[in-house]
Amino acid sequence: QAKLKVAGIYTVPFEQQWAGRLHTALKAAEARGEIEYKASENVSNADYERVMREYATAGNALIVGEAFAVEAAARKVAKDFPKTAFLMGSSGKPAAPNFSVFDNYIQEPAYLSGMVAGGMTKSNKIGMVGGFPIPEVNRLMNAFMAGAKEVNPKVEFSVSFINSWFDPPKAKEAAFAMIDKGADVMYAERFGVSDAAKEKGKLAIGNVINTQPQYPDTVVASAMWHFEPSADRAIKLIKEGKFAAEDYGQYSMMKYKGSSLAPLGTFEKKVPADIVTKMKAKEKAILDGSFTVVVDDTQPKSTAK
Amino acid sequence: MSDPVLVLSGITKRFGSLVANDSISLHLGAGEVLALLGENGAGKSTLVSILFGHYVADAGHIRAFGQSLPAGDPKAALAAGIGMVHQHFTLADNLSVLDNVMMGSEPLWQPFTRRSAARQRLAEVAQRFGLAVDADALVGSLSVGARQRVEILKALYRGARILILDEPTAVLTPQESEALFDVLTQMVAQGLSIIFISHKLGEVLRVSHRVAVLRGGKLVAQAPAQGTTQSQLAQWMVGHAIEAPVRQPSRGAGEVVCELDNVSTGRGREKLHQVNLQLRSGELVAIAGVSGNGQVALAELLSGTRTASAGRVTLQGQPLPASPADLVKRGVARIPEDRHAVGVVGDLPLWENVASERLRTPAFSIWGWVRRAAAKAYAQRVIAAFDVRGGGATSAARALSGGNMQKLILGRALLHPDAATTDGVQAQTHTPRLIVAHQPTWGLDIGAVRYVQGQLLAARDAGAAVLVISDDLDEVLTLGDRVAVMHAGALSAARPAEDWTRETIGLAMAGAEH
Amino acid sequence: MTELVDILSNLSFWVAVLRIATPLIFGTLGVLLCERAGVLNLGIEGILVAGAFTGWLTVYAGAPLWVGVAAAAATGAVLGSLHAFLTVGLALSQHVSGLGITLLATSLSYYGYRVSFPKVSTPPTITPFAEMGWLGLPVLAQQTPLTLLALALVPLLAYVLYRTPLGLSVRMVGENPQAAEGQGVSVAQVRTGAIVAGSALMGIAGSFLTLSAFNAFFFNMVNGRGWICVALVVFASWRPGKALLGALLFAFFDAIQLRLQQSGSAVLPYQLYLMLPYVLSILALVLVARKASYPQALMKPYRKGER
Amino acid sequence: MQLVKRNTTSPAVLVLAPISAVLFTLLISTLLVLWAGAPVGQTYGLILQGGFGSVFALSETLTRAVPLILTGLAAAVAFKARLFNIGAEGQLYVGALAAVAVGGMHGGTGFELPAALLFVLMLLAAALAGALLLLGPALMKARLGVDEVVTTLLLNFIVLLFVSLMLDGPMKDPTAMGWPQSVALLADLELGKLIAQTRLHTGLLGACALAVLIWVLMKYTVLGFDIRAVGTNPRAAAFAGVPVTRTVVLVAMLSGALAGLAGAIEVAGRTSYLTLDMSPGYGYSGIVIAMLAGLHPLGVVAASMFVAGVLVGADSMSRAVGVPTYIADVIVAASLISVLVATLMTQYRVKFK
Ligand SMILES: Nc1ncnc2c1ncn2[C@@H]1O[C@H](COP(=O)(O)OP(=O)(O)OP(=O)(O)O)[C@@H](O)[C@H]1O
Ligand SMILES: Nc1ncnc2c1ncn2[C@@H]1O[C@H](COP(=O)(O)OP(=O)(O)OP(=O)(O)O)[C@@H](O)[C@H]1O
Ligand SMILES: [Mg+2]
Ligand SMILES: [Mg+2]
Repeated sequence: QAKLKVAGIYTVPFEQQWAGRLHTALKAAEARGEIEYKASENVSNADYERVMREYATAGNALIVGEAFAVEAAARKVAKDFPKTAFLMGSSGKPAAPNFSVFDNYIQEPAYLSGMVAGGMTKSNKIGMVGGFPIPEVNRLMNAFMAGAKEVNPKVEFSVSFINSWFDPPKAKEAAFAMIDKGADVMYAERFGVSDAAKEKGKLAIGNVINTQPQYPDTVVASAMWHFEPSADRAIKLIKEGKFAAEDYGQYSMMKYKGSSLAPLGTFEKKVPADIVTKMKAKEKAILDGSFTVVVDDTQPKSTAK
Repeated sequence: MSDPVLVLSGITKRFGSLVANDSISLHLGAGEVLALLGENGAGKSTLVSILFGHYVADAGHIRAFGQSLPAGDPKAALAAGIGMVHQHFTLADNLSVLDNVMMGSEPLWQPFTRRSAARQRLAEVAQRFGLAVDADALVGSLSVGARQRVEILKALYRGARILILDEPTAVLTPQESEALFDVLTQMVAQGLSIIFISHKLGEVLRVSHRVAVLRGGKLVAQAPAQGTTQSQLAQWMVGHAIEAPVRQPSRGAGEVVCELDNVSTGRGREKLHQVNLQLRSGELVAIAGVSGNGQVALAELLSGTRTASAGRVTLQGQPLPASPADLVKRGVARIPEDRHAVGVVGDLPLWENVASERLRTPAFSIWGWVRRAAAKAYAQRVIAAFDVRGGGATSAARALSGGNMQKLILGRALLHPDAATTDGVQAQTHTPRLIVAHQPTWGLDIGAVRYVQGQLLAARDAGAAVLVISDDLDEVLTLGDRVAVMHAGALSAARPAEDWTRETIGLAMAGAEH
Repeated sequence: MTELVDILSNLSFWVAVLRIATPLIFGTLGVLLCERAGVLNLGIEGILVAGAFTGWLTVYAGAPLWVGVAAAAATGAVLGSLHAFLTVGLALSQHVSGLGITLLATSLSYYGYRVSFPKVSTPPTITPFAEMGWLGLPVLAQQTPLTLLALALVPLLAYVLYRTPLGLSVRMVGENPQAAEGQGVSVAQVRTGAIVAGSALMGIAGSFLTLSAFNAFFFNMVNGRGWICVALVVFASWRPGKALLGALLFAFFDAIQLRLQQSGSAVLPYQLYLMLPYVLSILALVLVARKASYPQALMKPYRKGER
Repeated sequence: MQLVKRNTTSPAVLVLAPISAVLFTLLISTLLVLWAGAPVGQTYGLILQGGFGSVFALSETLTRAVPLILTGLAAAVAFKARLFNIGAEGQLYVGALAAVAVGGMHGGTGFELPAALLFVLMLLAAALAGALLLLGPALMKARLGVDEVVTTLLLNFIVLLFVSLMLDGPMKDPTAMGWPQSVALLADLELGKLIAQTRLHTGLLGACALAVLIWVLMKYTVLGFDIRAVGTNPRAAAFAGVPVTRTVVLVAMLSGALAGLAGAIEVAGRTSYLTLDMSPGYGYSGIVIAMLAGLHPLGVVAASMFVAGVLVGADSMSRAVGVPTYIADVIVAASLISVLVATLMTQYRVKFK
């Protein structure tokens, strides 16, 4: 039968890790020949609704994107195109019949990566550089901090935001500033942070994507997000004609392989054994549901003196 | 006479429909001073601009020292030994005199400037022609006369053999003009040739060997200066004879209209120091003085663009209003010194410029809404009554020649919107009470000068109190019922014109007590 | 207070200041050169992007780093000559031409990047300039050669402007084009030259971001740095020395806020810290650049044979 | 190369100029599409189609034009008085902020106003906010001689951070799940739609009305004269009795107010709440549009629709043809420059020597 037409609409360029995950997942599906995939990147707030309508009118069966800053508009469009399935990143609720929501609920691996970080820091100072303090960022930072604190109560955090998704030089400067003040493990929410760590011979924790291949001697662990489960589910349901408005949040969690802690790889040996065991145990606990990482979307604050 | 150093043949230049220069052929002999005369807008500046390469002629060609001169290329003109002093200064105020002078004299890609050498050379040239300037002073800080000298030095520094001066004396004081003429004489003595544009026929006949007269872009007459009379020149320029206005003695001064009582204001070269002055209706007071001795301050004070820091200024008993608009309402007519920069807004049409002074009165606006019809009608009347040529009510003011611009300003000041008659200032009831005219005739051609002066006298006779501030001695003596002299911000007593002689005024202008 | 003290006493803070300042120095000198010749160049923001892109792309394609810098400069020069053609040749509004070029250069770079790199997971990188450890000097040793170049350009530009016939002509066409024309200097040529050269500097400023400060090209990575340079030139009242000062000052504020923001005692919302450099710049402007003496002909188009 | 003013413009030129501008733009787009290795085929058709070809396209173009008209007017009036306001972007945001503060914040605060009144208050607040934001630079220029290009430019950064601050703090929408966006306007404060099922809202009428208003103001009122006079020759204006400083301040207020209204109308007409990425540089585009229109208020309307149309059209073309969307901005820039050159060529001819 005719291939399923899917469109992606991203408010940021594909390089932005967040959009990047959606893009790769759908590209994969396309590669498997399941769908025909088109995408627009860097779509400004003012244009978002138009692009949605254009894709919907163009007969796409599934539209994937981020409704965050355009909630109202996006939902309005969904209403106007009941035949089209919408799977939108959103902190809001799904809206019947065709508006499903998802979000990067990867606090679990973030927590685990926090444990690793807590175990790796010598100075007990961890630096965190973020773009904007939005829930999608805050929740990961908070989980990370909680994880670190669990294995190392003495650890202190310094947090700063650069008010831009794309200013690696600036993110790098912020990271340098933290390293100057003694941080020896950096939480790399933005591009540029790992580079600063690398140049100063410090460590870094990857986020959303696994950056160890780029920084083999710097990135200890990465909390990864896999959009595949969500995307594949949506595609499958549509093909079966069963797509309905639901919250895909859980499909970003470890239980559904929506997220994971990247293999320690080059740091397999370097991470203290006790930390690794603690971490593995916690991983199990999360998977069997005996431990849940709380989702805390409040803006993280520095604790360092 | 020796063969000409400069030959212009058949020069024609059009600006749109207007023919600014109409196949003009002219030559300049070695060591000759050629005076170029003509009404405002006759085409003098255009002609010399073409000669120097600022404009490209539509037809005709130029030979300098036997070589034909490429069109539209000042560089070539300079190389050919032609130097030009423009009508409106072309100097950079923020740069030093030396910078202004040496700019462009060295190869662009030379890795360093030879400053000391340049300073020396400048000193030599200055010394040779007796043009004293401070090489390191910022041009912006110089007096008009000094700037004029810098302009001339610029040309001489580049080794000009032919010097073009476009209205050099328009902005100079008598003393400065005299100094300039001495310089010219020296230059001629040293074999330079000079083209000299001026509206002041007296000086023209004194300094030039030969005169050439343009009218409406055509060369209408050439003659040796020897044996040519001013009236003859005027006749050529305008096409008909012009009689100098003869000032009937004032029909007796009336009541005091405006009084300055120990007024001081401003600072530096432009200050007033405890000035006392009474202006009576039906009387014209002329103030002489070397420009830069406080005239600007005085004019601005009485024009509402400056306030006194001490003393009292009264208009008909009450204190003088602070804003220009109020002054105009109270019947003060003002004619500013710099018509281009202050008199009109060049980009706006004539009618808006004419109405601007009274735009805030019921005559031309209600509830902030401009009564365009009324304003345009008024503009038409001013244009007709004051014979403004070169633009209709809706054309941009900048397109007017200086003379016509001045007539426009005069008209807007003198012709009250409510005046029944369209004939100048005759309507007694609506004549201004006070007229403040600062340099009302500089840069104007003889016809315009006579016209403006005539209007001022007519206004006096109609009962206005008139104040004319001028550094043109002839003007002061022609117009003033009473004359006062300004020096270093202080004003001498205003005494009847008969009590003054050129000498006594000159002394007073130089600061001598009396 | 003590916090401020140990921030300032930390050598690496000053390293950061100089690093942050470098692109601003290049850019500000570039704007300064254009404006000295009487032409506003709001194209800078876009020229930075284009320089960052082409510089990086060249190196990515295998060329040596310095060739990348040259490529960035060339890109700037090309865009500069477009600006010159529009503002000098055709005497169009300098504002609109500048903003137009910013839009053009930015979008063209993005388009080019995406066309050349359609498949993206993590952006491709290059090996950027290394620090000059060999250079014994304290703060300078942790900088890259581009910083050295920027610092060297300051006295060089000052020399050219104030000690060469070329510089004098540049200043003159910026003050009074009629006068320059009257002394046989072609206003069009000098202005064009100044704009092209100035824009080349802007191109280099952009390349610093991708060849030194970072090792990859990103969308929106220039992030307003160009506009800052336009401001700094006024602050510097069109003097190269002061331009350096201004750039360092701004960088100083930026480095400070980065450090204040992250400390535990940071009570204020982070936005206030980010505001710091801009607010202080305006303050500095009010104190320093009141009644700054402009190039008299700045923003005034000049058409030969017209008045 | 030298420009020579035309005495008369032949109709041929008047026709050829715009045509060549269009051709140039199309050439650029062709090259870009080829570069991306996509079929050039219907590129042009698609641009036209996407910008003006359907009710939807037209509605989108006009929707895009609304804020541009207002920021364009803001730039036009300011530039007329030689007040170079580069800060419309910031003024737009504070305007939007103020609108939300009035139209959305009074939730808990007991007092209830009739929607109509509240609507007016909302617009007033927005206009005032924009006006006050530009007042600073204007006064600094008038009193201290501080260059306004710079101050307005820097204020854009400050304002954006300030908005971000507000959206993280006092004005954050509690129901937005922590996403930094403001509370929404009351539903009945939102502008009605001109065409159902589209985004086109009544703000368009408001913007056009304002354009006419500004045109009248400039042409028929004393203030209009003051603005034009101060813009071309402040000294002469002062001599003729124009209150120069007051005029500059008034112009600043007017310009800022227009930009502020742009923000309010975007919120009330399109987004209904404020986010940090609400404006894709409307403020800066406004300057370009004003210039494109030769600072003529009515021209601003046309220019805005032109620019918006090209953008929307090129944007949708990029999707249809399958080339990166950044092409849209390239085409806008190209068209912009070529149109400017073309207009110039109707008044001048180039002479090479
Ligand atoms: N740049 C220009 N553009 C259009 N017309 C011009 C220009 N320059 C001069 N003209 C026209 O050419 C005519 C001659 O101008 P020109 O400057 O030569 O007069 P002029 O003899 O120098 O007057 P004045 O004695 O007042 O200096 C004017 O009437 C004017 O209309
Ligand atoms: N932009 C312009 N457009 C049309 N004509 C112009 C323009 N500029 C100057 N002119 C013409 O050039 C002629 C001379 O101009 P100029 O400024 O020399 O006047 P002017 O009589 O010399 O005034 P003044 O001697 O007081 O400076 C005027 O007749 C004027 O009409
Ligand atoms: Mg002349
Ligand atoms: Mg004259």
